Amino acid sequence: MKEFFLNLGNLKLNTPLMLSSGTWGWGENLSKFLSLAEIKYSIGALVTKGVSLEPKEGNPPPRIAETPCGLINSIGLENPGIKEFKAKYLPPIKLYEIPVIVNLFGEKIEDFVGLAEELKEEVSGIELNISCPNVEKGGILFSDNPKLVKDLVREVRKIWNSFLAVKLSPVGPVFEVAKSCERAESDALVVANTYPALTVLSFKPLKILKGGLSGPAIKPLTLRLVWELSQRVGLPIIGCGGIITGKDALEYLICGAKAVQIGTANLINPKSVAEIMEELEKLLKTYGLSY
Amino acid sequence: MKEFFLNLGNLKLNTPLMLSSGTWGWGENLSKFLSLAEIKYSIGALVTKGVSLEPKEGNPPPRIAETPCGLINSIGLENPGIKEFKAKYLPPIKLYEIPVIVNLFGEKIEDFVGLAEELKEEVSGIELNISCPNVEKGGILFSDNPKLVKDLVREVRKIWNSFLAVKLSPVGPVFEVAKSCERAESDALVVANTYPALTVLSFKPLKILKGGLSGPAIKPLTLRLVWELSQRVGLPIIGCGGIITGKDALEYLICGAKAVQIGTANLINPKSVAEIMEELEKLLKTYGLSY
Amino acid sequence: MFEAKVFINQREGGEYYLLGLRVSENLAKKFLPGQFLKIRVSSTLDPLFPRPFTIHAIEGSKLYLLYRVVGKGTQILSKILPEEELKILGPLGKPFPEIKEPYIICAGGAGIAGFGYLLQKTSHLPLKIFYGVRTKEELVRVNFYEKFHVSLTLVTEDGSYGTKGLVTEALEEELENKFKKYKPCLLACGPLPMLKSVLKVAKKYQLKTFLVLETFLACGTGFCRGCVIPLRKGGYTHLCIEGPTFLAEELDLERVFS
Amino acid sequence: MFEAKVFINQREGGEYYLLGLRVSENLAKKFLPGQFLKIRVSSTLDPLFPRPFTIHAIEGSKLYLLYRVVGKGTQILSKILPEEELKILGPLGKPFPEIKEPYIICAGGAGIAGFGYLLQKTSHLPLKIFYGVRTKEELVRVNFYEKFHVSLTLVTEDGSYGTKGLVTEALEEELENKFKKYKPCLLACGPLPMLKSVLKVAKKYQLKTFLVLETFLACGTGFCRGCVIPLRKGGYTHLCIEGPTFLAEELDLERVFS
Ligand SMILES: Cc1cc2nc3c(=O)[nH]c(=O)nc-3n(C[C@H](O)[C@H](O)[C@H](O)COP(=O)(O)OP(=O)(O)OC[C@H]3O[C@@H](n4cnc5c(N)ncnc54)[C@H](O)[C@@H]3O)c2cc1C
Ligand SMILES: Cc1cc2nc3c(=O)[nH]c(=O)nc-3n(C[C@H](O)[C@H](O)[C@H](O)COP(=O)(O)OP(=O)(O)OC[C@H]3O[C@@H](n4cnc5c(N)ncnc54)[C@H](O)[C@@H]3O)c2cc1C
Ligand SMILES: Cc1cc2nc3c(=O)[nH]c(=O)nc-3n(C[C@H](O)[C@H](O)[C@H](O)COP(=O)(O)O)c2cc1C
Ligand SMILES: Cc1cc2nc3c(=O)[nH]c(=O)nc-3n(C[C@H](O)[C@H](O)[C@H](O)COP(=O)(O)O)c2cc1C
Ligand code: FES
Ligand code: FES
Repeated sequence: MKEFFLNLGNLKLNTPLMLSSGTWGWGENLSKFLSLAEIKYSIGALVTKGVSLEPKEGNPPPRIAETPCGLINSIGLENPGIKEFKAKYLPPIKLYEIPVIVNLFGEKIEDFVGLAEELKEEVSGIELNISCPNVEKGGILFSDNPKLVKDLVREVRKIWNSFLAVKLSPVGPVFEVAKSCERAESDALVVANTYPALTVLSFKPLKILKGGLSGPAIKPLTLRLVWELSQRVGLPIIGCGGIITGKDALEYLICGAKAVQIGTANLINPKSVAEIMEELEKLLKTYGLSY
Repeated sequence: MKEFFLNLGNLKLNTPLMLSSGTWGWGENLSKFLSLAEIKYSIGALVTKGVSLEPKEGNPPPRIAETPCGLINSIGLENPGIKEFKAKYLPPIKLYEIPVIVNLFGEKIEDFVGLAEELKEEVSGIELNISCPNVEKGGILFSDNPKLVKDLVREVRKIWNSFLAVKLSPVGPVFEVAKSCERAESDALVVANTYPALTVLSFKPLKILKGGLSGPAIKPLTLRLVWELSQRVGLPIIGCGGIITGKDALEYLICGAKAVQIGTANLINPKSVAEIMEELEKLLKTYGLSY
Repeated sequence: MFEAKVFINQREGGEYYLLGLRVSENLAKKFLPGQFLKIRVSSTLDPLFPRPFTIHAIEGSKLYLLYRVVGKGTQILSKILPEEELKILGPLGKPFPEIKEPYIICAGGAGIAGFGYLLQKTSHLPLKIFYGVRTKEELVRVNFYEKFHVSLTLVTEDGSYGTKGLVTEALEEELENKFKKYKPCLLACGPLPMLKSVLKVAKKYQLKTFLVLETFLACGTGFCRGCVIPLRKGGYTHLCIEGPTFLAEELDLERVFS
Repeated sequence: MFEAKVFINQREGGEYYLLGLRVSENLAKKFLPGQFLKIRVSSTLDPLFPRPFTIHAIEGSKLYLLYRVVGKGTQILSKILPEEELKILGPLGKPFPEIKEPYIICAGGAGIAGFGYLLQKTSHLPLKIFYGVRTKEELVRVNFYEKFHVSLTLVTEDGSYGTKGLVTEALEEELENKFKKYKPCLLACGPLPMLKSVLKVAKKYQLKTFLVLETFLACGTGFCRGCVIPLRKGGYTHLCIEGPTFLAEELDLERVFS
């Protein structure tokens, strides 16, 4: 897709497809399943798994379960912490020569600012994961409080000049939060993260898994959000939810997204992004569409 | 399931299964697909399609579309209006000798009160559909405003002594709305209605369908809501979302629901409720469970 | 839903398949021409809804369906083998109306399916059948239709067999040449653009016309109210319980075809 | 993912099936004993995730899997016919560790699958294999295993064939009688309760033990971080990239079995 070229803030994308946070490990195995040519041809940007100031070992098992056309995950933001991330994980990811966006999460605003400080000059952009609890406000999710999100983005923006996206939670006061991001000069919105969900793993003894739902099941929900938000908010939207095929990606682009992220599809088939790109190009030709 | 006997307010159920609003037509064809014995054996209560003061012809086509493990509908609350409903549709439904709950919707609080007035002494209960816009408040959904819901339930409660349930929307300030219902002395919560969704029907020309998502895709989402609400709200919860099998029904009952409603399953197979009841009984036996 | 055992499921040509289901004789007897059944094509949750198909023919306790593979449901169906069991529900919908007048059938593609059973059952055969497809391979079950000794005009868009052109062009020519005075009724089933052309022809010659319509069905039983067809007098009718065959003049055709 | 053509998919006994897939010789050569592949069992979205299976045997370009039908994915798989194409991904995971010491294999049910390929490839055969199932019909591929001339003890819970009882009881008896001094290693694969018993036995005789574990996998490629196994030293390891075979003493066994 040689013609594609999108500016989002000062991020330049050569394809409209990104790999979403947490769905391609730490990149260690990416080139085991995709050739360098496939990576360059299909991936516009790589969004890393969520990184925090301190390392986190994540949740105990079980962490994942299949539901009808969906996946519930409760990984618990397992990550090596920003220091080790920069030293050990980031350098190989940068070797792909594709824009790298680091997904960040913290427990208070300063955490995010501290993380951004650490990444200055290092990467093409950051994506703020606001689906996490704020310990200073009694554990309320950032995403439940538009004011908190505005403060968060403002503070990070002060020290971060390159691409800054906020990854919205699909639940809570989504439209107000989106407006906050706009006012606080975020460059883009990622719509959206997973949906709070639960599945029963066993009846006796009762075992349940609470976590976030992703995959095809949520596509009609997130597509609706993208459609509504793109009509009410000035920021470019990056759609993310249940994209498995090129047709799914095109649906997002047609419903108002400027680019999309691929998540669960990478887990089903690590070559998904290359196949989606191929299908998308064919569809654009078939329908005589461009954007 | 002879032992089952549940009191919800002054509604008595002989089975924990209800047919949900809008998923069994107006009852005209029910006995074409289920024998009277099957109906009696499996259905605890019948919840009618939504009724308003005036007749509504509903939305133009297309009204429905399949999505991954789900259904989007935008029927537009097609109904004959309360007068004709009482005269023509209600009498045959009452012949099944099963509690009848009438699902009500209106554009302002008085509409609901008026509808309840019309049904006094006529039926076993009413279910208030609050996923509809309030014209007096500029079109905001009742379900987006906990105060409005409290006023609504209070006003209806004044003139309605028998079973009164509120059917929650799964989006918006769900917990606050649930609390409002509790304070205003609702007898139960139905958790929940469909999720706002969108699907692309054709790319060129662009045709989309906006509507409510139901079916297996939403089960993990509504199950989570039922779980959380049952721990925070004192009212009995009637679970509703994506129940296709007896196992699904049991999941809801185990996660805090006192009874459940079957919706989309009736559309897949009109005998679903009887099959679900059979499976549920078997599972209860297998696991040595009761409730 | 009932269990039915597949005894045949074979490709007839193009993307068209003939499916044979064995059911109880009692159930088979309940179906009238023009009615349909729905089939659960998979035991998993995707596709979620059973797919509707018109009865193509019945022999004793054997139901035949003729279907075209167009998407994932029909694709899965086409891979099912004899001896497998399928869940079906029917009869659903209203039979073809009783047409007292002489009438002509016009069918495009899979639209031909339901007329087989009509020919089997009716004592009032049509004057003629026009059956059009894109290309030769898609002309299926012709031997079966020929058995009824009704004049059958085969039309292919590419001229690879029979008359070249659109089935409605062949229909119009015939009407122009032979039926200007008789004014037969039309009974038409096929894709929307074809039905649109049928209506143009019908208007020109002022013919009473019945259309067999299709739309995505969720329930097929009247439960969901999803399958609405706009009426001329205002409001809607429901395809799955009042159709699929409608008298054209009762429909709000502009909205049906928009 | 790669396309692989099914050339055999037959029931071996009980709920056990043997699946044969033809792939390129190049691909076949990449697999080592103990590694697995994942198979997309359906082209639809339910089930959503490919299911993982250990390599049971390889002959040239032919891969063999031995699987038990336990849920919807394996049910669908069991209905696939020769000549159909399946999408597969592999090799995934780490091979069995190189065991230098004499060792005994203990397998329950489908846990036997992966040891076939081990026997085919290894130059260091196990001292013995204990293979247990519930009842006679579930003892599958015995002829195949017998070809390697390794002492094979067959155990059925109901005593319908071979030794009666649990496979770990047979193991313990053997150890008690013959291996008290030699202290062989154990390599065990089977359901959790069996592995638990294996560990009890291993503790009693102080044997170094390798466990082949299972858990639901979403990706199988290290992408999702879902398949964690608690470690004794704290933290987690990931079954799909660091396993499925682990040295028991490195695991936090209490949490693994909780
Ligand atoms: C009452 C009735 C009787 C029918 N009888 C027959 C029959 O005898 N033989 C036969 O071949 N088909 C018949 N059909 C059409 C058939 O039901 C559909 O082709 C089938 O449901 C498509 O399922 P799918 O999963 O393969 O396609 P999907 O994956 O659901 O859709 C694939 C493509 O086909 C289009 N499509 C889906 N359904 C329809 C439809 N009903 N009309 C037009 N386009 C559609 C979709 O928009 C999409 O582009 C009938 C339909 C109705 C309503
Ligand atoms: C690395 C690895 C290698 C494997 N190799 C083989 C093999 O060679 N042969 C073989 O028969 N099986 C093997 N399995 C197990 C096999 O993958 C599962 O049985 C299969 O995925 C179940 O899919 P399903 O859709 O049929 O069952 P589901 O419908 O997903 O589940 C049905 C039931 O089985 C249980 N279940 C599902 N997966 C597992 C699991 N992994 N362990 C225990 N219980 C489970 C579920 O909890 C549920 O109760 C392997 C698993 C792993 C992780
Ligand atoms: C296993 C897994 C791990 C994830 N980890 C993160 C994460 O660390 N940070 C984050 O913002 N989103 C995370 N997500 C959410 C995805 O990036 C994506 O937003 C979501 O899965 C919806 O897209 P999908 O339906 O294409 O998967 C994760 C999702 C999955 C399935
Ligand atoms: C076709 C259709 C029509 C519906 N009509 C109504 C309605 O009139 N009033 C209402 O409160 N809910 C209505 N619902 C919502 C259902 O009653 C139910 O809450 C929802 O579908 C979730 O349950 P399910 O997943 O089991 O279908 C309708 C749902 C469908 C699918
Ligand atoms: S398809 Fe549901 S009413 Fe016709
Ligand atoms: S299954 Fe995804 S990391 Fe192991």
